Amino acid sequence: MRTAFLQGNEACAYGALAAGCRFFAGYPITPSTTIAETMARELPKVGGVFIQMEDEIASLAAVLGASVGGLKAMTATSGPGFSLMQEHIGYAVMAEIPCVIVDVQRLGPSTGQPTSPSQGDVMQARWGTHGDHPIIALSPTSVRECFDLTVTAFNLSEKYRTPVILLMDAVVGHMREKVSLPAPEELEVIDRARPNVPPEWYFPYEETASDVPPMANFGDGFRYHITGLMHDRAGFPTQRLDEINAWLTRIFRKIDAHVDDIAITEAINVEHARTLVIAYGCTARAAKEAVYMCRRHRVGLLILKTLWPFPKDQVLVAAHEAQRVVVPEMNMGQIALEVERLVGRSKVRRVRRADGEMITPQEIRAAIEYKE
Amino acid sequence: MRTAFLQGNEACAYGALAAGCRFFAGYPITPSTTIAETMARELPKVGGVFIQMEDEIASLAAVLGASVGGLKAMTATSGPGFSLMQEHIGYAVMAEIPCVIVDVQRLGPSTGQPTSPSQGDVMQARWGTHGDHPIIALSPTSVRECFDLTVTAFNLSEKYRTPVILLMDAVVGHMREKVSLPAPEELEVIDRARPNVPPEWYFPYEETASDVPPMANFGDGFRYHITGLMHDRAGFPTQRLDEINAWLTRIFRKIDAHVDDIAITEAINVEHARTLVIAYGCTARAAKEAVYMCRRHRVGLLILKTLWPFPKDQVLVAAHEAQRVVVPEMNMGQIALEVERLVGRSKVRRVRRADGEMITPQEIRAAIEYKE
Amino acid sequence: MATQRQLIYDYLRHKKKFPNIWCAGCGIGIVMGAIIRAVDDLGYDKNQVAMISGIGCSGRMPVYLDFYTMHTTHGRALSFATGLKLARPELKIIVVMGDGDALAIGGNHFIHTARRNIDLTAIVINNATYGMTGGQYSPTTPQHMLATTAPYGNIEQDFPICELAQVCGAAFVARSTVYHVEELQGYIEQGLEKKGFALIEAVSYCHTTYGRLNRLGSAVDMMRALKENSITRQAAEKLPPEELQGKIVRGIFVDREVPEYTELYQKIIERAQSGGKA
Amino acid sequence: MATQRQLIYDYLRHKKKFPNIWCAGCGIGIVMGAIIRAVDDLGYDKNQVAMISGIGCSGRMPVYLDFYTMHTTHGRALSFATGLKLARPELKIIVVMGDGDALAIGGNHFIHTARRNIDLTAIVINNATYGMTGGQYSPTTPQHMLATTAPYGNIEQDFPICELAQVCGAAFVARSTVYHVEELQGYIEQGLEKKGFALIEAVSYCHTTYGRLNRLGSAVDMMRALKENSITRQAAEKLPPEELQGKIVRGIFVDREVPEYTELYQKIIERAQSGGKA
Amino acid sequence: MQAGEESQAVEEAPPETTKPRPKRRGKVTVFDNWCKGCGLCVAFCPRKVFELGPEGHPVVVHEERCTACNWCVYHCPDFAIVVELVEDGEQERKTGQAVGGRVRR
Amino acid sequence: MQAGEESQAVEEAPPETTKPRPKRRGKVTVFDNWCKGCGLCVAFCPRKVFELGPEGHPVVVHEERCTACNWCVYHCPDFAIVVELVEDGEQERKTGQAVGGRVRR
Amino acid sequence: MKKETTKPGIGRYEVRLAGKGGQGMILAGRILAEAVALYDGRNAVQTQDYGPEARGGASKSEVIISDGEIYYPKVMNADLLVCMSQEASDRYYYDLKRDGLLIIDSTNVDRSPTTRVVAVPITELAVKATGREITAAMVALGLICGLTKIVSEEALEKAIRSLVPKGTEELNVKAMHAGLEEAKRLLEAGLPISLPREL
Amino acid sequence: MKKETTKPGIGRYEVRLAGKGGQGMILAGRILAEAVALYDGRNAVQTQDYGPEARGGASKSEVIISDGEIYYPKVMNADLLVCMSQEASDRYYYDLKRDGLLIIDSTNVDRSPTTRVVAVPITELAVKATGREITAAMVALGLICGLTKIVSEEALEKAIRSLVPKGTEELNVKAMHAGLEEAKRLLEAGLPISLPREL
Ligand SMILES: Cc1ncc(C[n+]2csc(CCOP(=O)(O)OP(=O)(O)O)c2C)c(N)n1
Ligand SMILES: Cc1ncc(C[n+]2csc(CCOP(=O)(O)OP(=O)(O)O)c2C)c(N)n1
Ligand code: SF4
Ligand code: SF4
Ligand code: SF4
Ligand code: SF4
Ligand code: SF4
Ligand code: SF4
Ligand SMILES: [Mg+2]
Ligand SMILES: [Mg+2]
Repeated sequence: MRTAFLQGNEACAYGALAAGCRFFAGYPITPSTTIAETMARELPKVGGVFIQMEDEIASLAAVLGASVGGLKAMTATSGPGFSLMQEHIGYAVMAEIPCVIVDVQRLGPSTGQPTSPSQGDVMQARWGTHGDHPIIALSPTSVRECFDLTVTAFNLSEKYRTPVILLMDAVVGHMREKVSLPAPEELEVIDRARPNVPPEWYFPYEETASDVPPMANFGDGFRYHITGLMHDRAGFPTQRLDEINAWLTRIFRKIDAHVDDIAITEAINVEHARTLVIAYGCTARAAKEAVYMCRRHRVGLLILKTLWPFPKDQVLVAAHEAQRVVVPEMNMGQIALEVERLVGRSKVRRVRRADGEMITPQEIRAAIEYKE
Repeated sequence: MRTAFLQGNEACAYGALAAGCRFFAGYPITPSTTIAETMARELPKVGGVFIQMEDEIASLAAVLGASVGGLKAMTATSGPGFSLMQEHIGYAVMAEIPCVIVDVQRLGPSTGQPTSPSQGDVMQARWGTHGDHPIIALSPTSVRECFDLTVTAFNLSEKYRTPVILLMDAVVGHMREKVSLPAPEELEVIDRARPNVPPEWYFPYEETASDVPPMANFGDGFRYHITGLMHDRAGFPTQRLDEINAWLTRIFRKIDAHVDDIAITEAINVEHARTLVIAYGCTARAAKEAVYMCRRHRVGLLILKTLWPFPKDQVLVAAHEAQRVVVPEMNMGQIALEVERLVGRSKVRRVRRADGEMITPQEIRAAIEYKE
Repeated sequence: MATQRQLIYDYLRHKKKFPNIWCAGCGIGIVMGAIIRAVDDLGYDKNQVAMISGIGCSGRMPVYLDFYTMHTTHGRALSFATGLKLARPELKIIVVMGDGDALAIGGNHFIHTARRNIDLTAIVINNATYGMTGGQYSPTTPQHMLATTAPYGNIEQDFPICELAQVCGAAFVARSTVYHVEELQGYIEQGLEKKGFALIEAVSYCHTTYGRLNRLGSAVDMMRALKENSITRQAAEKLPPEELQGKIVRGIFVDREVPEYTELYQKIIERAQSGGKA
Repeated sequence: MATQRQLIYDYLRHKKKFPNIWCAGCGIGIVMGAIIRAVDDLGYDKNQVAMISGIGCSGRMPVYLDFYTMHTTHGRALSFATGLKLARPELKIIVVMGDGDALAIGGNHFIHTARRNIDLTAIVINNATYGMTGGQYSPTTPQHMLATTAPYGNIEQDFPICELAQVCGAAFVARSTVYHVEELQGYIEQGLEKKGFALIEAVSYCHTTYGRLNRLGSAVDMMRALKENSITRQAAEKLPPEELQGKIVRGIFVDREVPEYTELYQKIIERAQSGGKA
Repeated sequence: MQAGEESQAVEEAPPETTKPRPKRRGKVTVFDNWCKGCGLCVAFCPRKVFELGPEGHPVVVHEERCTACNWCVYHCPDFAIVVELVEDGEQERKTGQAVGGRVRR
Repeated sequence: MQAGEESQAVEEAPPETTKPRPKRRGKVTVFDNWCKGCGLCVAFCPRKVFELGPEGHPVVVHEERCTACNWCVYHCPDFAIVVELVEDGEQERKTGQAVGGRVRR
Repeated sequence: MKKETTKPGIGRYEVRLAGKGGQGMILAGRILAEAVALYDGRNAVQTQDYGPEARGGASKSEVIISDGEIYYPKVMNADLLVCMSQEASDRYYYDLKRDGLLIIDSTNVDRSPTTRVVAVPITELAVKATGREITAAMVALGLICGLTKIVSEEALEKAIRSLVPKGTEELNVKAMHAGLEEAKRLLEAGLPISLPREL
Repeated sequence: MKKETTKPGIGRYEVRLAGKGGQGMILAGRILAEAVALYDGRNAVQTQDYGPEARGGASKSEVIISDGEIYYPKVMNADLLVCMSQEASDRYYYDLKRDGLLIIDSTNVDRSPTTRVVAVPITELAVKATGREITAAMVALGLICGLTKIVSEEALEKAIRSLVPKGTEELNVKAMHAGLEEAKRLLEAGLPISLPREL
């Protein structure tokens, strides 16, 4: 346990290091840059590598190359860079390469307002790359969670051989808080499963009980093929429908069947709540303040730490008795869409704001107490 | 009227020319390339310009530059290129620059199966770029519609000063059909509104009755500023919340308040339908076949030609009496999410396929006739 | 030549946008002055001039100038400009970019635009860093120097911007510094008058980030360094390579006639319209 | 040297993947042969060799070779390779790219990778077109030639690949053709042995698209043209520029010692771990 | 460039000029509201016309020395200095014009 | 490159060799299942060992002329030709080895 | 732009032409469809499937012919299946209607999946007629025309002339006639062939 | 990882330091927060707002101090507002609590929005104490410390020493002391100042 007064971005970098991250490639962009700067300073100390690439496309490519070489690897960016990374997010999904992509959200679209916070990239994290694919995205609410969820992001990424997106926001990323960081031995760190068969028997995309085939690193004697094309279990391109379908269903199943493991939420007073607030990221802090303000009412709060896969069951349980579900977001309503789909449009009240200011507890309280 | 036997991609190119498109910048990618090739051959004949850029990012940038210069402009690509274009789609929204972006969808994610069709980019078209933004996306079901909807895409783009996405698929794009193309005088062609004030009085991002401010072209004597930053009505960067909010609400309102004008659907037997099929793109053709197969039942079909903004009212009306809504898609369920949100999850039956083969009428019929 | 007062009145969006956002002493403003004097000297009508920039400190220039101005995305200014030029061949288009903008994220557009030799005047304001984001190393940061992302010193070779533009096929290539602003202005004028792709590198070190991190002193000190560490091409040719280390070589690197893109395309249009081979 | 039979057995994924997907007579297979002979000649262990490619006809090569193989996205092979090299400096990494892959969409990574001088052996198979997508013009299509997207003839200058790599800072640069396959193999060997970024351009015109459109004859005719239209650097230096028009100049353009990236980074690690300045 | 070479020499000029009234003379105005006080003009004016004032802006203390060389005008990043040529016989506007880096056509 | 220069000359060699039995001799095998019939070997074999067969594949018609020069082996894009050096006295494996473009260290 | 249509797809005739990349099946499909649509005045839709990116192994072209509107553009149950390769024959046979017509190129297909088949050495006929294997696709078109009458001779010839590479028109038409003659021969021999019903 | 928490935010004290970019308000906020959190053992959260990309006009830093958990990290109603520029004063005054404390730098702010204000020539004091304008932020911190006691002198000094650029420690501490003394002077003069309630 080490107590420090840290920025969310720094905590994210330290979380990565604690999770075993040994490679960072990135391109500067406000408000994510301090993550890169911290990694540039700290990585060589632990024998890791930092490289600033020529753009965000190359950054994620280098991250994927390093991951294939066996290093836990990460990049960090913000909206415009995140848009540029979309093609390679799809590649990582297709080739099942673990990596962590941090998006410190700022106000968009386009260049927008680079120093203003936002939660505008939530749906992009889910749908930004072309073609059908599952994705994991986490969103921290505090500096400590920037650390914790970065560790979790690496763990999930290694466990499920998949890219994991850490959706921070400029508030959480630039905020400073006192945190106590866990000692290495207190942390659960997961490493990718490695093949335990001789190279001749190894199939990098095999069906396994866990739906996640072990991954051999380049350089370890397993000479296999990786491609962004639809491939068979050996990794070679295929056009056979049975092979394409097997891959596609496995890739979704490995996430969908483990939502319980992946979906992290924090529930406050949700039992018998007649009004449920669902929030995430920095907005969850406003929501917490608001919920405590309205303690006379039966108001519950569900904080989503995992945004994708969407914590469906937790939302359904928490909203069970709720007559109203309030969804505050620093965007025009993104997670609200998913909530509406699950609990019915008529119950949902959105509190939205996309001008770069945080939603205030008062605004959420007004929505909680609003009489239609 | 000119009768010809055309490919969908060719019809799209001819539609663009008929709509007044005089600039095309693109980068080859299967299955969109014949659009570029047709434009390369035909544009100079009408005094227009074709240029092959170094990548898709530059392609859309050049398109936006040309549009600012006053030419109607277009690019065409497929999944991987569409992912790369995302940043500039946001720029076009932000700077309100008309343009048409064709995505001939192929099987993804990543390189996927380049010659196989898919409808996997529907949600990406809506959410692919970072930050909150509205978007228009159309999807043709036939070669003739490739022509018509390209004209419509240009019209909407000019009318609303916004990028319009034409979501084709490899079936429709490569299919050949006999079509009768309308003569130029039969076509409605809309050009952007130009300022009718002297340059000193011109505000390129002013609030107007239509929510769409007139657009001056560079070179016409209106020396104004364009930026991807949040800007005031003169186009200059601003950090003032009132100005940011005014822009944001106008940009959404200009689309949302005109959904009636933008949302194009085709309804077949939807009155009193107890089962409603909702389909789009090439899958709509299978759905039509299926619906005619099941004529004994009260089965209706709503074909969505506009995917975004989602034709909410049309769907609600058509689904009014329906006990089941069948949504066949060549993806893992994308438009189905929106349908579920509107009509309730329990009513919706998805027919999904994402292996590069078309959904057959028989598969849709089975879903229509399925007894739970 | 118009007086400074007149230039300010004629070319700057002086009523609202000043003082500009740049740090005190930043050379970007000096380049801006050179540009308006060049345009004025050449007698261009403002309605004939567009300025396009990318993102970065230098990318903010268009806000201040009363041309058709467009502040695009990071790295892509040349591609936007290519589209605009093809749509409006009659416009004089000035593209202003930072070193990161032009050569890191925008490197590909840089080499391709030079290769196509399309009639644009590109000005790269080389401050040896990413100024806007606070001093990370850029493709022109000299080796061994510090940057926020190179806390142990930069290990990358830097791009020779002018040589790169030259090898790719640009028609005009020159380099000067903000200290030598009149020379710079002359190059800008030559670039504007050149039919084809003209690249002018304007060296203007960022004292706020690059300078501070590397303890290079104030804006005044760094301005003095530009004067003392630079040398003309002619003089450079006479020096042995060792003595050239760390020197900024100023001068015209290329000035040649290469068929220009929009003119070549015009011929295609003529051919197509007269029923030529498709 | 191993016999051909042995080479096939040792290096090709011969059991399942052959015959390959390339058109009859396509030179990509010839380059592949040169690569495996080079690796064999140098006595590398297969467990020490990775091959990374982009997308295109040439990008399909890794499927056939029994190394660590990775078929990445269009244009980005060098960036993936950079990450892998930094993670595994002990690997010999061969990057195979088409001309479009390396220089159109991938142009930025090309120049930056050369600039960083990271130890990779990059082979650009220059077929003067986008083969995989059916014959559009590429940044190496010679001016005036036809392409499906240049139905009136290409008006762009082509990139001098080797000069570009050289100006950016590559340690080894050479060009040959598939006709001169033994020469090519020699360059590949030299590139593999060079510590630093090595770029080998292998000219191998695509007869299926570029050849057909421009009526250049069969694969045999185009192979003959490689022989007849190429010339060594030494010979080229003696010719007047006019006579060099349209000639392929073969030879080594650069072979120099430049500090290599992973080695420089290793020094940073040592410095950081010994508490050096951060 | 010729002009550029010229200006390369300016800093070395004597701080205290012996000739109190140069042939070409300038009237120097500093706009404090645009000036950011970078000090470039103060440091580089070959005639040491400026001094840094208490508010951080340059103050014109020796206008009589000014030769209207325009160094400060061309190098002020903030367009905060205007130097007008004082008509003092024949060397008026024309001389002023010669300073621009005209393109040779 | 030396070897490359060598092969530049091969096509000009006489189609019908006068010496029926070259010193270095090769046993030539074509794998029809990999061969795509491009005709490169047929056109460029300096000794005209091949003819195009009815199935579109090269047929070895003059094996006796083969000098094991390996042109066909190195240039067949489909790895469909193997030429084995026939041991015919002393000029055996060693000669075959000399053909590779060895790097000079 | 909303409209109500109720006209169902009638008289639908489904053709699949399958072979390997380079055998010209895609062009053949296009010619057949264009002949029917532009010169015979019916409706036709043509679609195609081929390998990764530019070319590759299997390749097929499908043509749906009808007097009415055509909705589903792909073969559901083929009325006519032409297989120019063993692989195509093995793979696609199962899509054939019970009373559908199967034509195989016996030059390339050794094992026919059924005995209800018209086996013609199409490639061989092509080489005989024109000396060029690549014209086999035109022989196949001639055969189809002669056997099924879904396209008229005149329309087919026009379409061939307009779509084959300039300079090769005569060669290709010659190949088509070779196919037509073979069809005549077969019909005279009294083969049991199921013909389009409603056309 | 689910957990239930019910502990509400108590004893919340909200500080906003506002000025122009370059006045050091962001560093000041960080110092204040770190002093409170690391050396005084309370909780503190610090956030900041500044202009486009790297620098620019307005700049502000907010510090929330509490003995309990801090949820909302921004100022809702400021207990303490320090304004170093006219613009900041004009803009942020409305966020001040009715009984909140407003400190303005009278060197830079001419028009105060209210008379219930502590007007101190902060920049002038800084120049006097250290000769450097940039140390005004430290004077402000000293003032805050002396007037409100939300941070202890020792903690503040430690934090200053650990966060200012190496070599400038003494200078900055000197400036802080100038602020402290000014505070003492003001308190002795008996100013009506609302102090933190629960701290
Ligand atoms: C796609 C994208 N990536 C990163 C950024 C963040 N960014 C803004 S300016 C800049 C670099 C500026 O450096 P340079 O181009 O040299 O301009 P300077 O500020 O030095 O003038 C960066 C990386 C961005 N805006 N967009
Ligand atoms: C982002 C993206 N854009 C476009 C494509 C389509 N594409 C595939 S290969 C190729 C070009 C191939 O040309 P080259 O790199 O020269 O390789 P060749 O096929 O000629 O060997 C293109 C444009 C793609 N796969 N991804
Ligand atoms: S940060 Fe550097 S480049 Fe940017 S304005 Fe300041 S001095 Fe100029
Ligand atoms: S298309 Fe060209 S490059 Fe591609 S395999 Fe065929 S011949 Fe080779
Ligand atoms: S150069 Fe300009 S900004 Fe700098 S001190 Fe002088 S007048 Fe002020
Ligand atoms: S013009 Fe400016 S720089 Fe020149 S002498 Fe006068 S004040 Fe000094
Ligand atoms: S070179 Fe190879 S593929 Fe070509 S014909 Fe000869 S054996 Fe066949
Ligand atoms: S090795 Fe091949 S090319 Fe050489 S002579 Fe023998 S058959 Fe001919
Ligand atoms: Mg810079
Ligand atoms: Mg190529």
